[in-house]
Amino acid sequence: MSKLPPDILAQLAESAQKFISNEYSFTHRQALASSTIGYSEKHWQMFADLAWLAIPFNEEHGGLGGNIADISGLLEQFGYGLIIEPYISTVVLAGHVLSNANDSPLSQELTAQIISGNVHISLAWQERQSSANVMNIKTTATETEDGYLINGEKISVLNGLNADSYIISAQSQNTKTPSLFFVAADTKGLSAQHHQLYDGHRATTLQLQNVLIPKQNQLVVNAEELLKETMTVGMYALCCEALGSMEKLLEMTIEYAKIRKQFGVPIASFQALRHMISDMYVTLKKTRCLNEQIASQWVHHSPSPQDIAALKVQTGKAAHFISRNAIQIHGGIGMTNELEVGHYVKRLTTIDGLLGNSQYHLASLANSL
Amino acid sequence: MSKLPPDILAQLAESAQKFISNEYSFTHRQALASSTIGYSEKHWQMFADLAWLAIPFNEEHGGLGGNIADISGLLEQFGYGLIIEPYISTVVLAGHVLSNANDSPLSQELTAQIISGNVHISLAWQERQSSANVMNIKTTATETEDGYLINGEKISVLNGLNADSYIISAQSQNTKTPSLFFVAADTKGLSAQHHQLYDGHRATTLQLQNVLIPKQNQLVVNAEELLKETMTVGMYALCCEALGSMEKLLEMTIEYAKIRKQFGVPIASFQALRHMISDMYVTLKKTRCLNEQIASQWVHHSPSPQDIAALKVQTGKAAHFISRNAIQIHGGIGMTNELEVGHYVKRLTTIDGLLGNSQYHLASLANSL
Amino acid sequence: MAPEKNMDLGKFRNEICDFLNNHIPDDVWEAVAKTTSYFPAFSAVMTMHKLLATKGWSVVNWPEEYGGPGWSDEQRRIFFEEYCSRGLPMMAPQSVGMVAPAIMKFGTAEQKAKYLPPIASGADTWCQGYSEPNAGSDLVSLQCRADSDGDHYIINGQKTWTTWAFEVDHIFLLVRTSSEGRPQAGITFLLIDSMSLPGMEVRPIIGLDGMPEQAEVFFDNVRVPKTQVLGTENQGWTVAKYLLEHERAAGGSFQFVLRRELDKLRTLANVTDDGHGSKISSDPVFKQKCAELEVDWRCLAASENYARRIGSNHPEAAHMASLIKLESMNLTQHISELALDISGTLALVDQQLALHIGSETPPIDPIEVLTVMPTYLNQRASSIFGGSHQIQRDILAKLVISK
Amino acid sequence: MAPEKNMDLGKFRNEICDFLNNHIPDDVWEAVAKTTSYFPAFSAVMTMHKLLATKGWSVVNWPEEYGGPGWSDEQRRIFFEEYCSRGLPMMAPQSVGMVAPAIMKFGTAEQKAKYLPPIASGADTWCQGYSEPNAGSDLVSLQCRADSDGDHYIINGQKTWTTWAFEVDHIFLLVRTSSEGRPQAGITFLLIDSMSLPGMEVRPIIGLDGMPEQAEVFFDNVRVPKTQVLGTENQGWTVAKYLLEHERAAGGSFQFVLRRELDKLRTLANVTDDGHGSKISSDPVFKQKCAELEVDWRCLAASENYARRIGSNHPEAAHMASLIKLESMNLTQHISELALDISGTLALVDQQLALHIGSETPPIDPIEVLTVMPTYLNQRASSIFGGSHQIQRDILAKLVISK
Repeated sequence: MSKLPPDILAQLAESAQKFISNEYSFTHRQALASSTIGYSEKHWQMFADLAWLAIPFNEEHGGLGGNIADISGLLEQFGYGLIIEPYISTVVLAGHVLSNANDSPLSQELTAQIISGNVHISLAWQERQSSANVMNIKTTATETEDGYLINGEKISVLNGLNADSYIISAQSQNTKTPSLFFVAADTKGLSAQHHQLYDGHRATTLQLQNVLIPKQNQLVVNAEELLKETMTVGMYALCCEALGSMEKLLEMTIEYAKIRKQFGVPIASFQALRHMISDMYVTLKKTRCLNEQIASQWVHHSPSPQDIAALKVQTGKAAHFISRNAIQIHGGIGMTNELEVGHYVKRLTTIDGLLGNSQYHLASLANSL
Repeated sequence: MSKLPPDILAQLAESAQKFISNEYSFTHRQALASSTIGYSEKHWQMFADLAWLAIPFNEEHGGLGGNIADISGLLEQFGYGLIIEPYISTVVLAGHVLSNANDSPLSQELTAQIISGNVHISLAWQERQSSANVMNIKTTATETEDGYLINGEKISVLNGLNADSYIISAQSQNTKTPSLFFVAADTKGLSAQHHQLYDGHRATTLQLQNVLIPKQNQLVVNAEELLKETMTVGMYALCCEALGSMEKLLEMTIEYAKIRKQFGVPIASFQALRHMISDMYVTLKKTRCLNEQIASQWVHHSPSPQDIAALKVQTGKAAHFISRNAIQIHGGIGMTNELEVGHYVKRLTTIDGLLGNSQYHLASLANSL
Repeated sequence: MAPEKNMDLGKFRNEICDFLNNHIPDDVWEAVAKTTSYFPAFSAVMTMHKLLATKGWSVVNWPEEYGGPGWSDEQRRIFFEEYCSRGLPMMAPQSVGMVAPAIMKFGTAEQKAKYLPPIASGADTWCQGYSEPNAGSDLVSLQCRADSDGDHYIINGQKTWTTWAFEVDHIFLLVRTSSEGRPQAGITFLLIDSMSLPGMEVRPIIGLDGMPEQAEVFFDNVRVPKTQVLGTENQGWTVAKYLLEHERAAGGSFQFVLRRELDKLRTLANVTDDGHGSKISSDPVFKQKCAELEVDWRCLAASENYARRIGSNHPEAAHMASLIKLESMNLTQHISELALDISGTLALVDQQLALHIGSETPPIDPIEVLTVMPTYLNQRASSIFGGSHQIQRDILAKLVISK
Repeated sequence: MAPEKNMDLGKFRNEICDFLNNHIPDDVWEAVAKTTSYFPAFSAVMTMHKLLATKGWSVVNWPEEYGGPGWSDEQRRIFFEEYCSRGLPMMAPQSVGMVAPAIMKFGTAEQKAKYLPPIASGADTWCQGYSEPNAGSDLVSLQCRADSDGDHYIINGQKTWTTWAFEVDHIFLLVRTSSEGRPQAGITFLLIDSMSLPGMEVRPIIGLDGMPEQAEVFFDNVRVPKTQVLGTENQGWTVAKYLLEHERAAGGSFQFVLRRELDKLRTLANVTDDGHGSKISSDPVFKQKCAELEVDWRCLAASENYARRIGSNHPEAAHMASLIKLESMNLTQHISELALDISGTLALVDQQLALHIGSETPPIDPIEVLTVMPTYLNQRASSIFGGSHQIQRDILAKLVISK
């Protein structure tokens, strides 16, 4: 359940809606996606000014003191508007780690920088062999006299292109448990290969070869709990964004079916398509109900691993189902890169793929029953 | 591929069609199903007179010298007409064992008796723990001076009610491999509990407590190959019968959809139902193509375990799909015991369940890939 | 479960549990174990109805003035959760959830006084005479006629799919009293006090599982006083529509029933062999399918909770009613399909005798298999009755596309 | 595989294999590895066309009089099996399988002499101008007009979904030459010798995977001599219908293409981690899904074999054409979906540069992931083009219900 008062939440929702309808035409979004940095710094500063970047941080650190449920509305709007700014990467994932790291000057400083919109930080947790298992870490951190020496590879680091620094998970050679380390992007031994994803977002492969960092850059020791919790928060954020994208996709599909004619009548009059639309609606609505139920219980207790796995499974299944049917009903035109439809589909397909897809979490759910 | 000449096959098919249209009204079938013995002895004698019982046996033993592909047309007619006589049990399963048993006076005598329609023999292979794994046998056969002493339990013995004798699989305590034994129904120590299945057919649970049989009653030693081949032949026979039942179910459904009106028009005019019917047709047709392809290759080589598993999987899936849609399109009336529809559904549901259902064989296929 | 919001609710739950754990007769538990249908054994339903009536719990959704217990939403939720998750038989919906609310809304003072108390106590039982052989999902084309004859109607025609018609003692009926105007304009809602008036005949319909549950009811010049109209002559469609909406809003407990079905599925898997030395419950493919059903169940539960929260006057109430019908019935069917898939050949045996309450025929071992096939067969109706899946999709499409 | 019926077929197969194993240029094999669509890279298609033409194998379905190799059915089956199972690019269907058979059937002697030899050699390439923005699956409502002007037509209008229009040098076109009578009565079939006549414009359409494959073709007062009509003016629908039927009968090799896709799926699973120390290929759930696809594949192969056996004049030929379209495209899509499901996040990376033939950008390791997402995206069209799944079901329902 939300921690913020209703009037603040209403204000946030209103500002998000306004931003999307005033500042975020599809053409503009596409231009941003293919720009060098892949998003708009102006927008990001606006996010800071509107306090969107401050929502989930503690008030004592300059945040609004909200929780994850307080950003669900914003993220749903982001999904609806196909926003490309790297909010989940910097604010949700890195932000959640910093909020729960040791209360050092470093983490306080980084939190303040995020809230002000001055930095991007990316969490680098995934590895080639790890699939979505956040505890499957081969990257090592060895304590030396000068600090920690980190070696390994990280893949699919979201917004790595723009990250001023990374938070990197590594097996501490002392404790034999994972720790989290702060590594500035320009640290020696760190090399990055940046990619664009099919949905326009950016992701990076990082190589760490004898990367030496000072001891105070160890943000969290025994990070298992926090890493898992951060995955939970990130998965929930993705699921909220997906809700908005699915809503928009359904709306566009219904509108198109009412306008497009075949055999002299609108295709919305064909029972087969009507039933497809009805199934899309049912799929979206039940996914939304599940999402809201989990959010409403959050104040009492974080979602259990089963709860969040079930939500990610359902959201991924729904994303594919609604995407595929949206294209089918649009016909050929839905297959073109020119129309919005396909880009919503690509974002939803990516959302399923991030932080463990339906199949991955269904398997973990199956093993937990 | 068939071994019998085309004119004989045509004659068999014609006689089967004639039998079904002249002798096998649904009402009559239902009366037989609920009669004491569950089939018609008169029909069975007719089967003998028409040489149906002789098809798959060698000419030297009084058979027609056909193979399994030669009974496929007959079995499809049996499925179409919802024939309840225990052909698969006596002729296909027990018959196949006898055709391949050691060439003793006993097995020759039994073959002659089957062909003449004088006896029913049931193959008792399945056990409580075995699912459809024909090699999972706990029943034991211990050699003594007087013969073999058999102990164990057999379940789901088809037509056990009418069986004059059983062919029982048991682990030979000498060879540690399964053997097959002939046990007359009135042998001491053998007790039977007879059941009716939901489709009207009969099946029996057998208890064998120190059942002593003479040594010449051992029909097959090292029966692994033969048991598996018998399963293959039995599965194929069930799949052929299912084709006929699905064909009839589709026909009845189309007829009903053309006659039944809702909202003032035949329900066959609703696109949603038209598409369901189209999907039913596709499902049946591709199942038939798969069936025929396997049959056409049989002359070169028996179907591989993968071939026959794939056919049983597809047939079972198709049987459920067509059954469920047939009921859905019939609506409430399809749920009543009065109409034929439900009885075809029950037979098809049973066919999936016998000799390993879709799920069982899909798992074995998955493990063999 | 979340901890109860306050101590009173915790106490309330304890009181319910204590009663349900300790005061239910054995034959009801036997009926629970042998239930293979949406409708459990009628005898067990009425045993429970009368038992709950002694506690004032038989009509928990009713307003207090008519005998309801005056519970809060939360109390009702707790009651249904505890009641349904034990598989106990729900009160007959035709009596408690259908005809009664219609009488509360449209009945005269006399009708209310005459009919409501015996429904609450379980003395009177009702069935619903809506469907006809040629009017299933399109009720407005119904043809059963009630012709005026002084202060009586003379009824001629046939009703079908009348659940429990051979068990109950009352029937409520939609009949055609006029053929003028739009088809729904000439329909009248009648209350009939007996199932054996001269000219009435009830013929049970045997289902695929071999059991009677539905019936046909025939009317051959059956005379009924005009005072038996509920509401106004020719305005029966208004009553029927109200009732349909009320029925929808009264839902919301499939989640508890289906939770139990999912758990039963796993119990079944624990006793079922895979043929290679293990139980099906350890098969990864089975576990994956269970996980899929588990996700579906969570969606259904969340959808029901949402529908209850928004109530029946919300613009989305009709959407949610169709959604819940589709999803709950899909899940019901899928559970029954998976149960059949994992059961061995012993599930093919027709054990009707063993299924009767109080039967002396013991079920075949393992007992978990007893209900698998009849449940599977019976559940084929779940996508047909109460508006088929096709009808529900038509309704939703209309709501969603033209909004 | 069954042993060849006689030695000659065995020899024939050896000859085919020898050529395909040893004489295909590297850039074609690169194109094979990078194929993400039903349509492989055009350059590779034409390289293979010209190469096969040197052996006389480019138009194996053609009659000998027009340059076909005179093979038996069995030889053709062997050729396609060996060719398709290696993933080699099929000849452009628009040229070899569509316009050519239409010219053989309806063309004048001059048209045959002018057009068929360069199609066989690979010198001429064609695209198909059928669909329009408002005439997709219902071609009869097309609006692109050809107005008479002496011995010329003047064409105005637009075609869309014209595969490879920006690669080829000829287009065949359905145009409206009359608006009288039934809509299909006024359609004419035109052959156009260039893609750059004055007034013609071709605009590639970029697909979801970022690649151009289809195009829009615009006609603004484009003049074409009336001698370019194939068949008779206003009788274009007859040509189109013949062509559609011929196209259907020419099918029958999805099984080999999809066999390869299934095998690739398992190779992908061998290099994909499950996150818990094993490869996906050992996951029982994945194996079960593969087994399901395997069963579907066997059904498709058997269906194709049956359709080939009965030929195009059999009463079931039309049924089989729709069935094979539905089933092959379903299987194609399902394979691409499962591939995406088992791929990790590296499949999300847009590797368009690496996908170009001759590209110097190396694919991300593991290379098996390179084609997963673009294939998945591209395959969304499989249930749309060539008559959508809904259209195929409509066709089948008509055939099956009214028989």
